[in-house]
Amino acid sequence: MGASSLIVLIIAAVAFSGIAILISKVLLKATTNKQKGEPYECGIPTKGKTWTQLNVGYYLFALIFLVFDVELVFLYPWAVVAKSMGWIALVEIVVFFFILFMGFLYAHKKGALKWM
Amino acid sequence: MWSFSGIANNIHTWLGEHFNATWTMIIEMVIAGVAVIGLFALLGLVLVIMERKVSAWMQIRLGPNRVGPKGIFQSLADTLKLLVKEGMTPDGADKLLFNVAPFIAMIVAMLLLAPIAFASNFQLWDLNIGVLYVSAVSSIMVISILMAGWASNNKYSLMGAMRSGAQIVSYELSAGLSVLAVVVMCGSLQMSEIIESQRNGWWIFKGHIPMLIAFITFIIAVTAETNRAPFDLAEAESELTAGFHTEYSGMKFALFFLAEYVNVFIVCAIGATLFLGGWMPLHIGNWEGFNHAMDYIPSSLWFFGKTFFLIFVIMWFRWTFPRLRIDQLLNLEWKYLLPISMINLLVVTAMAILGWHF
Amino acid sequence: MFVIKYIKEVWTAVRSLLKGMKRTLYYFTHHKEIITQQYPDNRDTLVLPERFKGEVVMPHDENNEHRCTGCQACELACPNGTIKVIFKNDLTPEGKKKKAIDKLVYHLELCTMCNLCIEACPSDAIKMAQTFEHSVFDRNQLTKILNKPGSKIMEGVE
Amino acid sequence: MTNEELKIKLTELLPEAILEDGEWITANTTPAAFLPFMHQLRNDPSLLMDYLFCLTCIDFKTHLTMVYHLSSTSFRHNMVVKVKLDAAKPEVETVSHIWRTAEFHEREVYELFGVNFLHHPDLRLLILPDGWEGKNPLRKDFEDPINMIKL
Amino acid sequence: MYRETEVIQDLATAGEGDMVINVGPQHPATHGVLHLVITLNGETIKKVEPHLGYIHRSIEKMCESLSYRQFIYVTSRMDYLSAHINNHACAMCVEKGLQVEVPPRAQVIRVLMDELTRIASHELWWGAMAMDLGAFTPFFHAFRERESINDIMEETCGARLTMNYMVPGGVMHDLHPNFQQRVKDFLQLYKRKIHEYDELVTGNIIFQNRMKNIGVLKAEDAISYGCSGPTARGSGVSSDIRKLYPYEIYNKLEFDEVLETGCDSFARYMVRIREMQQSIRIVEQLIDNIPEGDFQAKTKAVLKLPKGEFYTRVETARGELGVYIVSEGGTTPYRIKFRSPGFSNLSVLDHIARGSKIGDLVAMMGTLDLVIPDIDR
Repeated sequence: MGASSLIVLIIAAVAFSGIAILISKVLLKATTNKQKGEPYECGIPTKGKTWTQLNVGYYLFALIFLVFDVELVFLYPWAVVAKSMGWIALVEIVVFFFILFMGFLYAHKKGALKWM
Repeated sequence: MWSFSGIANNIHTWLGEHFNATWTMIIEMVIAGVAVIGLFALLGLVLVIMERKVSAWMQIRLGPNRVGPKGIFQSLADTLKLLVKEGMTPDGADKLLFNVAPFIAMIVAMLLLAPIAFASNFQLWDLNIGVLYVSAVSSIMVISILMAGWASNNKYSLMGAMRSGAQIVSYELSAGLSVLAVVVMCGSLQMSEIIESQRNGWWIFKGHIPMLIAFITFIIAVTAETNRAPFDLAEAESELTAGFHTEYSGMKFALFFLAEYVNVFIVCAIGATLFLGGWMPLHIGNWEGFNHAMDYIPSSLWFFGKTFFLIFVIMWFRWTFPRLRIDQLLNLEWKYLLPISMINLLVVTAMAILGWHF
Repeated sequence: MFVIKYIKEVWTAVRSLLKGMKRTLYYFTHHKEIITQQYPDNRDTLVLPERFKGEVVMPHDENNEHRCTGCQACELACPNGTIKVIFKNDLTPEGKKKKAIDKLVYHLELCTMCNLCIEACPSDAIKMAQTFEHSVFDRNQLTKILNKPGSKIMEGVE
Repeated sequence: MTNEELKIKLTELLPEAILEDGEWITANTTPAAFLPFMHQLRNDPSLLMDYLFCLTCIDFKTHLTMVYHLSSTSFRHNMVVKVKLDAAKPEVETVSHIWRTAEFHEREVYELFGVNFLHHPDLRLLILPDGWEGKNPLRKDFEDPINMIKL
Repeated sequence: MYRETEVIQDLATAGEGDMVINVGPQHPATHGVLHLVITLNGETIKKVEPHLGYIHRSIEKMCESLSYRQFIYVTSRMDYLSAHINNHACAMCVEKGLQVEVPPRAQVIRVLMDELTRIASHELWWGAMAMDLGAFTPFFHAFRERESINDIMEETCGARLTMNYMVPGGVMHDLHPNFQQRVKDFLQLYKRKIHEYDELVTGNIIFQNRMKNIGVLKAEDAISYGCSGPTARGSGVSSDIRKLYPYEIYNKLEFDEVLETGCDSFARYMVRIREMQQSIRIVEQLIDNIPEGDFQAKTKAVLKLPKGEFYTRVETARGELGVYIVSEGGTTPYRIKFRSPGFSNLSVLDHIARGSKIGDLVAMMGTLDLVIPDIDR
């Protein structure tokens, strides 16, 4: 069907979810009270703000991921032609991986891969 | 012989005879849309009952056995229950993001269906960068989880979302690298060509041990990417009660739940396509008789059989292993899976160039 | 050396995981090991041990006679005030007034099945029954009167 | 150390303590002499009472008595220390810096008996609901007409 | 009945980037209504503050109005997983006051029941702890063995959980005729299945990584915090009351006190696993050697303890249970104190949890084997 199938799929997904949520809205009469709207925290009202700065220890991962993901995108076209290009492709990728791996080792030595 | 592609062709020619081109296209689109919705719903129902039965048998109990014969309608009953539950939005939540998140999860799951070949010549869109498309679209999933966790205004949700962000992002790398191993071998990103390259044997057999390693890293990585145990840290029920979907209820929760199961199906389908030959029947060397017998089994059965086997493996993981801790989870990726799959890719490249495969 | 250690590490890890998977696969394929009972379906065959403490009952014989003298030993023995004995005055055949139990009220909702009342009873008038399905919609139904209407004390029980 | 030896040792340490015989030696002391005595029990090389396995209080209506059950993990001898407290204003020094377990146990005694532990690091309600006012539940004069059912 | 001011106080002490989060009372990992207020920095725990009292029934106060026969049954509801051992401790304390000699048959029956209870309790702990770590299957496997013990209990004692079998002077009924056979069947089942524990959980690499070097409790801390039972023995502190201060017939039995020196969660885990085997050993020694005779000593209908104080210590599945009765000579105790193992073991949680991840907290709570009614009493 080609690219138009993406439109079909998106419409289908939205329709499916929308109809399901609509049906459940129709099927019941919702009542509200104060307790019901509270966020769940094991039965104790939440104290303090949720949307605060918090230390996730994850931002460094995000940066390293970015480096690797860009590399991965580069690899896709390479992978398609690797077999036909022969040895030159292997040498190229070994050099590429070597540089990348050095960077990886550097990050590892710096402790960037430890969850803080 | 009965096949999906035959049915599709028949419909296409019948429509071509009776309507003009525009109407044909529109009707075909509607049919396709209804079909994927049906597939979606059916997959949800089947996978949920399958999960419950698998877990029950592994846990020496019977599992659902009251609704319908042997309990096969249990998940239908569950769906009905979820339909009549109130899908409420907490007062403090970011209402827009909170309500949009399940839609995004569903759209991502749905979009991933496009390049999957369900049977021979039966595919929504055989785009020439099929593999890249899958890895590109599947990373949108993390956005819906982050949105859901952030918008809930719940501390557990927020932590679950942050965890899953780090997790999905990391495991994408080794999943991508192990997929590349197949791409290197057959030199194409198109799903149909990858399947075609396995006509004389599946990659998992043709590629010797490096391909097996690639397959195992792929399975581990996609288990983590779909947030399944033992990598279900985003939900981690004993730590974060329900993680990112703590505040979701009713149908909105059901959509997340459904998206998770359909994602499992999709990644298993991709795995089956890349490593196990998709809809290709099992052929062994030059055993003519055996190969002919295998050809009689419809291609769709081959595809679903392989996919459901992989789904079973992922369920098997879930009901056997304890959950990893968040730093161990990332250690596993960065210290084990990523180096292994990188070196493995080099070995595979060398093998492909030397022609050391069947 | 580092590489060998690394590979060994990975191998032991994978082997330990495979062991667990082998065990779950065993149970997945061996349905004979399933131990769950189908409870409401097996009501007819379900036999509870004779000592099972379900609720306190007072056995009556065919003449609607029980063995309770109304000595209140059970009432005193009970830690929770589960049993209350209410008296009435009976007339003996000779025309004398005699104290006898009117009602032996038993609050099942308070009972902890400790068996102390049965141990305390000097005339074996009460015993534990093996019933366990006590759920009712109204809490008042859990307050039971153990002696049947019109019942009398058995001859010869003092 | 046997009870007899323990008795001799304890008279050395704290002559004014009244010792009682029994399964375990009981040393009765006063709130004033209490804390140094406990320090000695913990640190004296021949006693080394390092394991406080029970800490409680008894309400004798006229007075309160704190009871400390001590044991030594190296010598395996046990003893009991008792302190008599004033019922109107019960106060005693905390031992939570000597035995960490006392921190929780003292909080429990604080709310159930109303004993005030001086210098306790974190003397808050542990079991009773927030804002509990009124009497202390385990005192003999405690009455709760709603929740206590008299048989 | 949450304590609002206390949460606010925790919030006030929290620094920049910290998050105060409530775990419990309605949380899947706390196995009951334990309420922990945790201060987190990212995923790292800075402080754990237990808030108790959600199911405090003041059993000590209740016992003051019950007679010496009656109060024993209330104690089943403390640590309900070792209900038998609780009852045993109370019965022993009353016997100590009355100076009643328990007949040898009753002693053997009591010890047998105690050890079976201990196995059952550890089975449940094993399954529940694996479930805390995210593995669901072991829970059901543990219940298979536990169920057969419960069946034995049901047959002899008449109940599955709160047995109410111990009375001052002995036990309530004689053993059921099937008892010996059923116990032997159970022993066989247990031996056939024990290697599965190893395959499913103990040997699993994920599990070991989750447990090793997590929640380190040094020996001197364990003593100072008053830990007992497997929690202390995991730190190498000898604290088995059955060995140190033997009661009933424990000094005549052959068994080892299980000690591990790892001090971490895995050591505590291994102590319990090995302790189950020691309990099996005790049961094996006794099951064929139950002496004939009375199962209950003669006692008066109304028990009166002399004026004085009586303290008994027993080893429950969770550690040392002390029963402290102060008698004024009446028919009811003047004051009863239960020194529960869980209460002291819980107090160590803050100490061992600081600096570890939130996932580890769950593992630590699992290895401390907290039973909330035991803590709250």
